[in-house]
Amino acid sequence: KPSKEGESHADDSPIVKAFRVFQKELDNRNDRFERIFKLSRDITIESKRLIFLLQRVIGSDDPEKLLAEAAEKIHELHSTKFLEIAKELEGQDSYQYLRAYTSGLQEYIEAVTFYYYLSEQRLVNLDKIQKQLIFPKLVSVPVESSGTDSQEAGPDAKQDNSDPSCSDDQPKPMDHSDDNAGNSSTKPEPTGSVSPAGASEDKKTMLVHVPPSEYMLGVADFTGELMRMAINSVGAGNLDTPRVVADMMRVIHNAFTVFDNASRELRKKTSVLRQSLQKVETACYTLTVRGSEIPQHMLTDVFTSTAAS
Amino acid sequence: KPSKEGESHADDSPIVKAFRVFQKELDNRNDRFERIFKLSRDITIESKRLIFLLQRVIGSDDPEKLLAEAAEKIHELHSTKFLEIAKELEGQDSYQYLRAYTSGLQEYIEAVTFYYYLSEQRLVNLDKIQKQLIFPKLVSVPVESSGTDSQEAGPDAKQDNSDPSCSDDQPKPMDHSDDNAGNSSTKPEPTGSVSPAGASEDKKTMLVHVPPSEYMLGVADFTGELMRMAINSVGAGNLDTPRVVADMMRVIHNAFTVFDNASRELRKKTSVLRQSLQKVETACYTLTVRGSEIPQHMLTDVFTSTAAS
Amino acid sequence: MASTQDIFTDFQEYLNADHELREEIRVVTRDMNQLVREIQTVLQVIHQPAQGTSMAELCKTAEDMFGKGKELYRQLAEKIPENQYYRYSDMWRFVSQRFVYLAGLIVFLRDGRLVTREEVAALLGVAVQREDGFHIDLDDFLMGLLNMTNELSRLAVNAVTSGDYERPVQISRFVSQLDAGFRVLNLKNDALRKRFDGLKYDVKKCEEVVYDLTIRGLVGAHNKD
Amino acid sequence: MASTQDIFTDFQEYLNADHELREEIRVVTRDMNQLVREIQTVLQVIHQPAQGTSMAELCKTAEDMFGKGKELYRQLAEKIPENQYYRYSDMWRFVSQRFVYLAGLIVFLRDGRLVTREEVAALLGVAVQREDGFHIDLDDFLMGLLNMTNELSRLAVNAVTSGDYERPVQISRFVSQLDAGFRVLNLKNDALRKRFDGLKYDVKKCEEVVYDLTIRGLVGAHNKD
Amino acid sequence: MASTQDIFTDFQEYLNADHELREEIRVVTRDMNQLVREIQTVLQVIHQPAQGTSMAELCKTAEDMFGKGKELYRQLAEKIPENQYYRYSDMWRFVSQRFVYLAGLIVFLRDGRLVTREEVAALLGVAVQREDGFHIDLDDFLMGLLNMTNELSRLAVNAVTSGDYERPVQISRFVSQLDAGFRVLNLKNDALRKRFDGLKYDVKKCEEVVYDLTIRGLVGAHNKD
Amino acid sequence: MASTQDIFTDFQEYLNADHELREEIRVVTRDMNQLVREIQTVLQVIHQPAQGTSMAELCKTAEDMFGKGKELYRQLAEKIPENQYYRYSDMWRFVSQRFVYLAGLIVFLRDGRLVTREEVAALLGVAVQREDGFHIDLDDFLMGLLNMTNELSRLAVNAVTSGDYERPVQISRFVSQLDAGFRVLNLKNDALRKRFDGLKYDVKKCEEVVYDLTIRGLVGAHNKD
Amino acid sequence: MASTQDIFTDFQEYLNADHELREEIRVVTRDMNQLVREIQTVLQVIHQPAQGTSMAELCKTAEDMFGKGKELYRQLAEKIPENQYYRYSDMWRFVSQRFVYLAGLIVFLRDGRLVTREEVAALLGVAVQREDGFHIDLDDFLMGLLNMTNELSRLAVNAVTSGDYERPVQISRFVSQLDAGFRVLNLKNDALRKRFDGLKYDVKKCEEVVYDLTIRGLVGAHNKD
Amino acid sequence: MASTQDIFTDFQEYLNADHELREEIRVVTRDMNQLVREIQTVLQVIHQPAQGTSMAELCKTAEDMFGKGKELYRQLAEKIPENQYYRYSDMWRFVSQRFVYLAGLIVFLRDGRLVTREEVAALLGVAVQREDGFHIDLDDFLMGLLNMTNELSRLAVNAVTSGDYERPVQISRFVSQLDAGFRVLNLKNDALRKRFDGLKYDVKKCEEVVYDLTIRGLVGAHNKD
Ligand SMILES: [Mn+2]
Ligand SMILES: [Mn+2]
Repeated sequence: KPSKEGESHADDSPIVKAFRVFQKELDNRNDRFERIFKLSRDITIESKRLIFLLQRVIGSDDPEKLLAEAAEKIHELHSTKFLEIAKELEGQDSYQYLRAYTSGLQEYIEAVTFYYYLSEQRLVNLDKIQKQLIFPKLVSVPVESSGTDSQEAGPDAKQDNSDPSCSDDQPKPMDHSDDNAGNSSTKPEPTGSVSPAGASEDKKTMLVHVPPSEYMLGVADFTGELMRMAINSVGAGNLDTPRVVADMMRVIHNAFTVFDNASRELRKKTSVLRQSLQKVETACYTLTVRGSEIPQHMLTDVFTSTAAS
Repeated sequence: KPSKEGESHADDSPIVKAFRVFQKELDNRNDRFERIFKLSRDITIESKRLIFLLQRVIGSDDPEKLLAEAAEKIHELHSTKFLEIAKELEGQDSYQYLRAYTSGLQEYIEAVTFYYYLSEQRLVNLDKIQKQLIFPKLVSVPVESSGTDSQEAGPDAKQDNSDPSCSDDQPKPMDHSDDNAGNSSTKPEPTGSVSPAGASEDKKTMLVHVPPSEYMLGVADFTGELMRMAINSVGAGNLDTPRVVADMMRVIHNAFTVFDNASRELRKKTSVLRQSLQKVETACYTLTVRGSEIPQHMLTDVFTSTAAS
Repeated sequence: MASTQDIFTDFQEYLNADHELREEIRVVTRDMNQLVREIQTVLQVIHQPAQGTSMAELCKTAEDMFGKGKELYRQLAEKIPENQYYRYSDMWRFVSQRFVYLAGLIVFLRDGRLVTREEVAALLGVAVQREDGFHIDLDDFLMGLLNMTNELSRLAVNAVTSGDYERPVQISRFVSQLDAGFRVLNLKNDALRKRFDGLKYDVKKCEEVVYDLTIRGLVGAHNKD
Repeated sequence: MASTQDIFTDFQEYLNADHELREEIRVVTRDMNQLVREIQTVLQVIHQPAQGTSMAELCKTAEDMFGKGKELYRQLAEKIPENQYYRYSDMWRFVSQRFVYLAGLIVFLRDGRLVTREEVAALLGVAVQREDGFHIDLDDFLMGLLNMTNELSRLAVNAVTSGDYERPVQISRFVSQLDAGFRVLNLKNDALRKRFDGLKYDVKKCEEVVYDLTIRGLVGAHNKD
Repeated sequence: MASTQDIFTDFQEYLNADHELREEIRVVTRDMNQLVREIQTVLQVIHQPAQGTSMAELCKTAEDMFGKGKELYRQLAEKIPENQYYRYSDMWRFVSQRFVYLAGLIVFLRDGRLVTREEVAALLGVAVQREDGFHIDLDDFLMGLLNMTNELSRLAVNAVTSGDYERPVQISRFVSQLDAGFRVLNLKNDALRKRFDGLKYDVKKCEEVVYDLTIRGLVGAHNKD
Repeated sequence: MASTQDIFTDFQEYLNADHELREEIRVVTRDMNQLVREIQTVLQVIHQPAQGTSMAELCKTAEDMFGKGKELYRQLAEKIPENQYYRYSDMWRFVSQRFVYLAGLIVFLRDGRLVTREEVAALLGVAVQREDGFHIDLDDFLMGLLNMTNELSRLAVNAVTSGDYERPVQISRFVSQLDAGFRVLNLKNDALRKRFDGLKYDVKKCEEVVYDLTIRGLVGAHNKD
Repeated sequence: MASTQDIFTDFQEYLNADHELREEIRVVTRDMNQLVREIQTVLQVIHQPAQGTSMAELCKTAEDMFGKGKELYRQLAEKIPENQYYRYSDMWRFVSQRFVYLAGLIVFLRDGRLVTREEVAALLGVAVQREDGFHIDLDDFLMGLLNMTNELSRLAVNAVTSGDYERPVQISRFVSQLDAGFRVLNLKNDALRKRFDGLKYDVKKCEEVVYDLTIRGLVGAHNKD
Repeated sequence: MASTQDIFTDFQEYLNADHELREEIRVVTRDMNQLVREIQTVLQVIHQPAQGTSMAELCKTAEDMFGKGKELYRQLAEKIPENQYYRYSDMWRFVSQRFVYLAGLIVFLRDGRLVTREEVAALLGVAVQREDGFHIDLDDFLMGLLNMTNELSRLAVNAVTSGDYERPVQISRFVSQLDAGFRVLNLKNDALRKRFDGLKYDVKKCEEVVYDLTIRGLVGAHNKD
């Protein structure tokens, strides 16, 4: 084979020699960016499927089964695509590659936020999401805290090796659910003492960094799924869901209006959020107005029979 | 593991049963699209590198070595990424997936057209490009025409197994350089008797279909590289190249103005082509004007010494 | 340089042939659109049936008109070179969706069930699968069904106005099942997904009509399944 | 619902801190831009040297001004949290390119050779590699070099006007070598590639000046290498 | 070279004349827009009629105001050079559509039927056909009708609020007929087509109001024809 | 050459002064935006009143917060050189609109009527007319009113959910009157016009809510005036 | 009911006629575009004249091809209903501009002067003024001239390469006069204005070519008039 | 409801007044643009001077035409309510820039130096500073200077064609000094900055002309100061 371009030639001028070195650095970075970008695309696709799955929970005969299936999928995402990204980012400044994985990450946050809302009826915080994306390093020094806390019902708790895709050299995500780390990662980074971007807190781990702004954009998208669910639930005869969802969405909406000047992106999402909220409020209204025509107990009967279809 | 979504459940309604079948068809198609899209991205990157390599030919001490290196890379692209796409497209209507691979294909055509222009000083036709993207099927019935014609000096002729990446189960691209096929593939397909889209001409081969319009878009981009080369060659003391290139570009430009109404894409490319042509014409002009100040033989001397630096 | 010129001459011929074929396709699809409008006009009567309108007769009339559609699809299929379906399919995608919608409407009105891909293919004289020849793309079949549900939710409302209280119940059950079917699919973020997002409003509308009938005792609460 | 509220409060704090840091960076980079303009003004004199202007002195003056640049980079580096370089680097990217361009110009004028990354890093008191701390990104180093070639082709023209016929020959050879260097790189289709596309015009301009001198016997045809 | 100069002097005169004419047209269309707003204000009362408001009187008042419109159209027609209607028609297209909409509304409220082109032409003192002089273009007539249906669907809702249960039934029937009419047309993919796509929402809204009245027994079922 | 240099030095001083003033204004308007968001948060409660929430108390709380706004406007007015209001007004235009919107909302909730320009001016401690000093531009006052109607139509919906059937009737009447007022205006084709085009959706939404209540007998018909 | 339906049937006839006319126009303008491209191909040779190419013969060949253009304009004019020129003129506007550009180029190459509107009209067999029948609109005539200057500045460059040093001088003078002519016009802010803004680059390009020739003594200075 | 109506009536008056004033301003600025075009036409002659054209006379003619400009600025200033300059200044910004450009050109041609703000103000009869009345905004003054340099680089080229070899040397030195002046400014990232970025091309062009003259011995080297 002919000699590779990257190799040095005897007859190069000093300038050309220097540039051959530059080339390697450029190629390395571009290749890494490309690999992360492709992983992000996969994550986007999987997250969209996950959301579809979760939309079937309300009105399902066996919601627990669906949630378990979702947890399985989330776990699989951690142990494959996210782990691979974490490997790529090890020793790197993750902001350099943020553009490569932000879109997959946001879609993932939308999905996982939705999952936790369905499981725990609350908005999951960034800290929990971030922790699930911390992995032990491959050069395995025995890690003390690798024993899982079984109190956690999330997908991260599922650490048995029944998943065939989880072979020996693929580590499991770590779950530091002890509180000593606090919510440091939602704290302002620039002034924080730890540096979650790229270098993880101790030298035995690596991570996929989740910047708070990406988290919030994912949360905004999540409210769109809440709206879909609320509207669907009316058809399924579920009379309480719209009101519960509206309450949750109002809290988020009010919060967003407080910092909607932070970026054009957030402002755009806020306006979509407001539209979604109004759709849910209209659903609540419709239930009230229609419900006014018969006594409450009879209303419930009617909807229960309707839901049975 | 929980049962897959695709599986049928006993309690499904007939409609849901029908939709589970639909789902498989949709997923198959989307997954295939995604795989081809990623291969196309790789081809784009490799083609861009190839073009950079080829831009070094003019003014190089050893152009033959660079061209050989390029031929090697083209051959490698055939036997890896393009072969994989051909496998994906086997038995499919390639127009259904054209959007997935068109951008990589166009960049590849730009590169390979440039390669042939440098090797043979002419525009390579579609037929030759298409033939290099026909591969024998994996289910290997002995193929009679697999003996290569050594008359062809292109990258396709390089079929020794010195390339370690070319293992046994990776077939070599076939080269039907016998002329009985004519240039049938640049002939209007709708009226043609063969159907190059997806189903290859005989059942023993598979191919990556190159529609004439994609070929022509690649050719348009190639003229941009011609312009770059012409301007660079002036700096390298090469006085003839701009005129030769301008002639070639004028032929292409005039042809494009004839069919520039065919699509918005072609129209845009035509306008860029015109700008490139004017840059080369200006270079020719400058050489003429400046050359007017001394006798021609002296001019050549001057530039020869300049070029030696 | 002669050979370079040949390349461009060939390409010009290719473009001309492509252009002519598109013109021919346009002629056929225009007739198809015209036919679709005519069938639709026939079926619009269901929303405001005059005394004595027979649903069965309406459906028969509409179905018979598909005969001309068969002929048009035969002409169209003839024109499309093998394996170039997707090269031109944007030109008949929309009208095919409308044929599916009309076929689906007829079958539901007549038999109260979902039309199959096989039935649609038979009505239009085309293949079911791509491998077997000119076909209706699955995306277009599904889009046609979604257009149908919108028409059905409107029919649920108008049936009540016409004094028919059973139809809404039947429609509501059917649209709910279709909704369940669509939820099985992993849709990409495309036109189909967007249109499917609107299905929930049809479901809701139908449910509300049934609710209105139920609380007034116009239909029995338990005759729904 | 309290916990949800907390999340948003945290997020607000995050945004505020980010905003403040950006403000602080802006203050430093404004001073950097000011300094760059001042050094540039000193160096502009090369295009129209007064009688008795010493190139060596000019370079010395300009180089000394980098002392203040060092101090500014120290301040900047201090502010950037470890490993968040690329989060904010768009804010100093442009000014860093200009520092590289000026450093490259000084070194060429003085020593007739390409500045190294190490020299630039030393002049500005930053690290050479990302791993070792605050650094000048390779992209920005390269962009700075390309800006320099544009200035050099202008100098080749003006040197002739000032009666200096050796400088253009030196510049032409140097710019050609740089061009050869850049051709080795596989650039993506980004800003760097676009700027590199312009380099060929600088090369051409310099060659033309040398040509003009050569045909008039103002420099020997063979003293070029 | 005098001739080159002459050519441009001629051009300038041409351009000046065009500019002035456009200014004059603008003055008239401003008055037209003012008048349209005034008529609209009169007719807005139909949505919230005070005790004892007479629909007939309202219509009479509004119709009388068309007198001034006639005068304005006369002024406009006078200014337009014979047969340059389509050169400038974009300037009055929109206001003509609004006149049609108002005329259509008045005729429907008074007589319960569709306004004819002849009636609109008579109200505005213009020709019906292009051949006979200044006219309202057919596209604009149709667009005006589509704007009217939007107003009617709103009226169907408000009539119920005012306790008038017959009006919605009449509107629903009328809007359905208009819809059937438009469906016959083979519209191009232009503004008219886009606006027509919105008509189905008006039809649906009206049908739902009639449904609400029917299911509550406020109007009888089967009263469709 | 010295004089040229001097000229540019003067220019720089001028530019610096302008730049600094803009910075100071930005500081005040940032605080204003913060305050607006806080008041807005207080008033969001109207959409979801807890048991025992008093609308009067809410309004009182919100109104008291305008005290800080008064102070901020005082600071702002102080900074603006006499009669350069329009040179910088784009910087506070948007926040002033939001103050108007909030003031309008409070007055309507409390007294069921339109806020006056005088009231807004008094709440913010600014002049009513430009001649009398720092004022709220009329365009911004009107834009604020239009922003308010959107919030009111949302309130009409949510009030029903909370069991308050009188509020929607009051809102619908109020929004209709505002609409009639705006229709009288001859708006240019600007932001105000565009926003006004959106008002009709709010009017329609409110009318539909009243319709829903009326047809179910939850409020009486004919209660319009 | 019948009358509503009848009205729409009439409309359909009108729309169909319009639709068919547009199709017919499209067929003619397609041929026109084809012809324009062919003439253009003939004239492209000027940029790269082979030994012994006669400019006069080239112009003759190109001019003869206008014969077919005349026939096509005859067909087109025949189709356009009297005085509906501006209703459809967007369909041939662009191709007319290209005919003007080609005619202007031929006349300049042959006679070194500006083509007149009369000559263009004669070449295409159309009227000069709107009043006298089918014509080329003045805007399109001017746009055609502006397109010509771009081709001429390119020719100035290529003529030098072919060793013709007089052509650029002639072109530069001509383009300057055109520029002076256009500067007198008070153009609206439209496509024509935008294209005129580009003319200055053509003027400059031509002036630079003449400069290059002059400074090398290839043409004499002071040969301006 | 009377008070609501009053608000809208007041606003209408406000809008009308604003509209009328804008119309009046437009009239004056149209005349200004016309005048600018006329002066420009006079000055265009410098690029192709006929035998015996006197630069001094040309300048005199052009300067005299500023008399009419003075009158127009007086009319304009009169219309602008005290201290509402920036409310409307976008309407005359562009034309003022062109006046500055023309004044700058005249002064340079006559005296070989930069025009001062005072001179421009005097020529147009306006104040120098905002505080003293109607003035030319500094941004516009600077923009006008930048437009002038573009015209000067063109003049450098054309002067050579006319056999005038001293003018380019003078221009080159002048443009360089202007460039040095602008480099002192800390420009924001706005239109001015963008236009300033274009200045370097003018500088380069002029330097190349001087180079061409020097290398051919048409002017002596070292004649820089
Ligand atoms: Mn989503
Ligand atoms: Mn390229």
